[in-house]
Amino acid sequence: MPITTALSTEIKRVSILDEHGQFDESLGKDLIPDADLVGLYEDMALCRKLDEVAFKLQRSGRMGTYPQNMGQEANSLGAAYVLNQDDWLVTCYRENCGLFHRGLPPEKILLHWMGDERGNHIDPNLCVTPIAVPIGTQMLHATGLAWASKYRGEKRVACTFFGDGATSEGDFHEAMNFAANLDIPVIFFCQNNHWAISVPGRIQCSAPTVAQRAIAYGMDTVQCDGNDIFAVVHCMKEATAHAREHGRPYFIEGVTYRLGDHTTADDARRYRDEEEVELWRQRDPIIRIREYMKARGIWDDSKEAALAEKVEAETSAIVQRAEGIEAPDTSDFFTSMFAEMPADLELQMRTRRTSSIGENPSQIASPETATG
Amino acid sequence: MPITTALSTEIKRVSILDEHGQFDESLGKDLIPDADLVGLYEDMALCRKLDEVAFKLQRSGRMGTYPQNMGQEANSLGAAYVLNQDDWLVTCYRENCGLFHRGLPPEKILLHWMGDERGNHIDPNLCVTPIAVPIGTQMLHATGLAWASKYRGEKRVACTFFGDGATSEGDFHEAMNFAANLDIPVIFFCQNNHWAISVPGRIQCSAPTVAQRAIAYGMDTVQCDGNDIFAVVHCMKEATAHAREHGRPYFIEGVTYRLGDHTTADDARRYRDEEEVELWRQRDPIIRIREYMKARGIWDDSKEAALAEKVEAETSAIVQRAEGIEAPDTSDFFTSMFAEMPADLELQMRTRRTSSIGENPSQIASPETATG
Amino acid sequence: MANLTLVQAINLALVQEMEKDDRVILLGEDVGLNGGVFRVTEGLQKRFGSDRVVDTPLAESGIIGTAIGLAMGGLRPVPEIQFEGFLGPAYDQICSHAARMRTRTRGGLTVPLTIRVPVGGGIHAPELHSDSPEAIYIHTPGLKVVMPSSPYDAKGLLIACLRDPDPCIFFEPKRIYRAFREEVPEDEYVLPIGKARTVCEGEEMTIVSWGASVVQCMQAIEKSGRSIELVDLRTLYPFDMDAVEASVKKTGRCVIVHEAPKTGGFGGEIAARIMERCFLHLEAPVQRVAGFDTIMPYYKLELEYLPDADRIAKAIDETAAY
Amino acid sequence: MANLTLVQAINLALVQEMEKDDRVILLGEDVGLNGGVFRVTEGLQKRFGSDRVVDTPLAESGIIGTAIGLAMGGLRPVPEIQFEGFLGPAYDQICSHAARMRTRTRGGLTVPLTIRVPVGGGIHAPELHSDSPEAIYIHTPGLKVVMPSSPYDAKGLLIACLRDPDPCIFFEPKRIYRAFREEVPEDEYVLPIGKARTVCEGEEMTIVSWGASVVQCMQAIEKSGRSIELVDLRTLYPFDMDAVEASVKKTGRCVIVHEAPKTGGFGGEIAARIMERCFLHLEAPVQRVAGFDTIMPYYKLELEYLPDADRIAKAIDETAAY
Ligand SMILES: Cc1ncc(C[n+]2csc(CCOP(=O)(O)OP(=O)(O)O)c2C)c(N)n1
Ligand SMILES: Cc1ncc(C[n+]2csc(CCOP(=O)(O)OP(=O)(O)O)c2C)c(N)n1
Ligand SMILES: [Mg+2]
Ligand SMILES: [Mg+2]
Repeated sequence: MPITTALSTEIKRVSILDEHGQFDESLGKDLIPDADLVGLYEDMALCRKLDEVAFKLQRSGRMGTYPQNMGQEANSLGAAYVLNQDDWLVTCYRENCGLFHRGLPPEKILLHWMGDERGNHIDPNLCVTPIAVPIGTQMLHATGLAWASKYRGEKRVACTFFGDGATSEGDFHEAMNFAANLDIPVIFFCQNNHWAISVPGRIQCSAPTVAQRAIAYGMDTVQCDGNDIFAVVHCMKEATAHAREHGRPYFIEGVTYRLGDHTTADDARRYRDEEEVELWRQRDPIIRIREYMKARGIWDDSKEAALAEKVEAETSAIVQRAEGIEAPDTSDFFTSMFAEMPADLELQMRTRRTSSIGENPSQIASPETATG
Repeated sequence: MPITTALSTEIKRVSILDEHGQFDESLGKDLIPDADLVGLYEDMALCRKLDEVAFKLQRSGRMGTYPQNMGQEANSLGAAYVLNQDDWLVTCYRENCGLFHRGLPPEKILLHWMGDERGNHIDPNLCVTPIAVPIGTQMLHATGLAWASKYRGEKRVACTFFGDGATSEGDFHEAMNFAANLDIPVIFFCQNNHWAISVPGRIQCSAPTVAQRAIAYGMDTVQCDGNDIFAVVHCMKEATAHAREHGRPYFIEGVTYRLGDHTTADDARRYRDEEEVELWRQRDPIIRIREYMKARGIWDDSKEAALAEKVEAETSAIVQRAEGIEAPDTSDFFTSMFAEMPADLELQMRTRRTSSIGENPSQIASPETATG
Repeated sequence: MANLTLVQAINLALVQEMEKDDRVILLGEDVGLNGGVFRVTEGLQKRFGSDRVVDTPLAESGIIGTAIGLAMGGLRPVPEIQFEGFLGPAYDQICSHAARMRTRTRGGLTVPLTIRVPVGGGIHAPELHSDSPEAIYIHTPGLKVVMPSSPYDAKGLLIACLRDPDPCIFFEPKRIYRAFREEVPEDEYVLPIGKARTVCEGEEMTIVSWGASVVQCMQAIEKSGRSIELVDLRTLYPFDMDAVEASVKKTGRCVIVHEAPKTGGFGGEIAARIMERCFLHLEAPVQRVAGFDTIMPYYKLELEYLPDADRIAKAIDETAAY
Repeated sequence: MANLTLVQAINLALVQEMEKDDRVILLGEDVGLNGGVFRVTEGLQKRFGSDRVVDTPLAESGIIGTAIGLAMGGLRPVPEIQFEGFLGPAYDQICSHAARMRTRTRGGLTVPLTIRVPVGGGIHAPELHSDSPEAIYIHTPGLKVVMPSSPYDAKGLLIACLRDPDPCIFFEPKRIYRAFREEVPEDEYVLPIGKARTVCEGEEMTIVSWGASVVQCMQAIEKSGRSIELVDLRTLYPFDMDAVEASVKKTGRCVIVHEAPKTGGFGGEIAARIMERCFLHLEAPVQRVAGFDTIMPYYKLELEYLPDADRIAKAIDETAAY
């Protein structure tokens, strides 16, 4: 038999509540209790509102560059909903919704984008890493974090988020490969939002799915409608069960779309068609869940109005907390370089505006000791 | 339909002349004319002999670390046999056999391992890059080289070789991904020899095949018995035709085995079983082709004896050429840093053993001009 | 002559070289339709086609590694790395291959490429968008390292890099991308790699600097009211020690200014060289005003980190008083 | 006390810390059954199990990136990079993350890891197996950089790194891995990071060096017959300028010796600091004997590149005669 089959494999796609409001009872029933569903909806609404507020803050010069999460909320939210509180959540920068659900004070995110490292100082009990600016690098940390838990015999997993663009980086490959070959329970969650700034998805991955990247490692993988919170929750449940039970990694491609610009520094009209955006506006995860709840009779316009008010109040409180923080000490950036500050650094800090030669004042003080 | 199939795929394995001497006529007939087959066998014999000689040179202190190619000859040889003379051959360090077939003077390889850069100065008409020491890095160069040809509208392809270990590096991923998404005609040839120094293949890739790494990119891929020159030639023909015609990349996993130590600095008995090695000795590509030729009546013991003599003579001539080269000038390493040597570097070169302060002799000459 | 920003001057240089030489191709993240995140390559894809201005996957090692292959294959690739903080993933391809290929092959294979990289702080950008890693590449033999401080210099130096037979890193100080305009000749011209520019002459002291800091130095000099000579290195490897030596031998005093952390920064090398060459002429130790040995802070504090006219003026005064 | 090579001293330090602290785990290429290509981790997998001594995939960024995660997760990982030439692919994880995590999170997350890396030339190895990139990491704020020059120092310094709450790069000069033996106490001991060692005292001149070059310096001193003080920095960040200053103020002259290329090497920083601190005491410019600004040649010529006793002696004589 000169030609045999060395491997045969396939990838599933999961969708439960589709863009037309079709709901699959077989998978969706009892997946998310009504009370939880309302809570998740409220989470999304807050996150969406904060995006809006942040955009305005940037435009009015009160904040630096900010990446909106708009349209992608269901992915990180569904994940955070399924994960345990002590599972690591290792995100990029479009996972605000999941982070807030986990308990991260939203002003932390604003502070980060306001150019303040204190936005990254996070309560360790939240098991959350800070926003990752260098694309594709954080998945290795997730792998190491999950490995540390495994080493201690704990049953914690790590879930890491990244974009379609990030899957082009070498570090993505190395993280997947380490996890697969060393049996580390990491869930790799790719938010395929079809764009990496102005570069379309096919330049990052011309294969029919991003999910198939996992086949390279023999890793379990699924493609999921990332604008469908039910599908995300379903896939995350499979993934966490698998990871926790077998100590093995899992890959989820959440198919979604970046409804806003890449960041406030970007203007997406330069490179993408309004029609495409319009198409995806119809698939907005928030609209989808709201219509579903209305159809089920657990949501109505008066609840919506009340929520809008609540969210309005909450976001302004968040902004107040972010803007109300005292200015950082001007030597703040020296103090956390090391557990113990080296003497030379301490001298730099102390003399930073008062002296240059002065770094060795004795030298100036006593020119009479000259021998040279 | 909540769960659908997003992708379904499979990978073929090709074997034509198997380890038991079974030959598949349907694929193998007319694949390699007899005269060519004899030539290929002679190429392998020379390469194997040179391995032996190099080992002794190292042991007797006449050469530095050397990586034997023993057992893997069929892969690069089959590739070089199929490629055109102006297709780029971008290898690692276990592709001597293919390089010699291409026309690289074998003493170049010895010179490299004798610590002499002149071993890397290669006639540009050979379309060969030098031995790549940093693992996994050269596949990107192959991609760039093929891209340059594509840019100029030529029909050249590049074929790059690397080990199973190399597929763990991020650069491997990036090279595959660039080639797949930018449509660049590169043939990625992985010599899966089951070991990366002491680390077994499953640590690099626990998936059932290395070939499936290509599925991540939607790239055509095949697993091939790398100790079967017929299978290699068959797969290379498919790959080159595909690459040349469609301008698309192709992946080949050549399943083979490193019969020797990793290099002369290694002792494989520390970490692998003699039984495993013995098993693979039976699958030696040289033995396989010799037995086949004998069975076909195109080879016999007297030809073998004549070849042994010829190869003996050739290898000693090669060693003589490598050892006979004049010693490099002691400033050799300065002269090729840039097309034009910067003045400061020229000064370093000129004064390198005669002066330290002297780099600015005027300063010493005239202390009387002191003002400080 | 046109009155151009630094961004426009670079764009013009690229246009002119691409028109002259079809071996010149651009590649990188968002360099195509979007014209780069700083709009440096604006309009080029439209003008030269998507074969010559190529959006790549998001992978810096891939960008440089394939560019090395393109260069070995006879082209003149101009990869862009989006911010200096993302040179990291490309470090290995730059240092292990681009810088080594010519000498590794004793001239057999060469890598004529120009890596364009926005560099430095002062624009309120996020983390890893404000660093100054030039010393890393200066310490890597086999590379040429260039950093202009004005539109005029940018055009002439970039054209020099694009025509250079060896790998160049062309650092573009983003703080002055659009900070001011300057008359830039329409015609092509080349500024030689390895030659400094004396920005202003003076007798009392020499200041050596490069990139965006040159602007801060000019402010400090004005503030100080002293007669100070400002030497803009323009190219950091090879660097013009002769110009520095001549100036310091004349003035006897020197301050070096750069944004990168002080320890291991290129200022140390210049200071050591000045000592080697001008020892008997020095009337005060060479001082450095630099970034501190900390991570560049997020933007709320970035101006506390970056050398500014005040800090430079302080060093001038101290050095003068020594 | 036992008479140990540097390899054995490191192995002993690892054994003792692993016995005391089960957060210490080793990972890297071939560190397991094979005991590392230099046999530094020989016997450790057998002793501590394959959970604690882990052969990883061949991917340096992966090794460091996962080690960062392990460290943030509460362990004390000790990744090995097989040769300094392969730090390149890990550069980004080291510099963008390991060095930054503590200050990025203002102390919230820390990365206590020790990267072990064989370094330097002189062993007839292939390309990229003989380099000296320490200056790169010294210029990266947030890292501690250590390079012992003897078995005794190696043990004490490695234990200091393993217990340090911040990321350390521990460079192991491979040229002296087995070049000589030294009495090394059985008991654990810690040598403080940031303190130099005065190898021998002298009046006429100071030599500052580190790593394998210290041995060449001792030969040169012997050869010269002069009274020379040799300061071995031991740790390169933070570095002991007080010790250097004290010595140079005493002797008035200084030569710095290192294997890395001269331009941008750490010698420049030391020389600049000496000028800053000892200007009025200097009787001659500080000289540097270093690698040249070329790629480290393949081994036929490596001894032409590496500073040797002759070149150092020459610099001593010239500096003395100045
Ligand atoms: C290593 C690195 N390279 C480049 C950048 C600049 N950059 C920031 S976001 C981005 C696109 C990311 O795309 P993707 O991963 O798909 O995430 P998305 O923004 O779509 O959520 C780029 C190129 C970066 N931050 N890090
Ligand atoms: C980037 C890099 N890391 C580590 C090494 C050291 N090293 C040399 S060969 C080798 C194993 C390579 O294994 P593989 O790719 O399977 O090739 P093989 O030797 O089996 O042919 C290693 C780890 C290297 N040369 N380059
Ligand atoms: Mg995206
Ligand atoms: Mg192998």
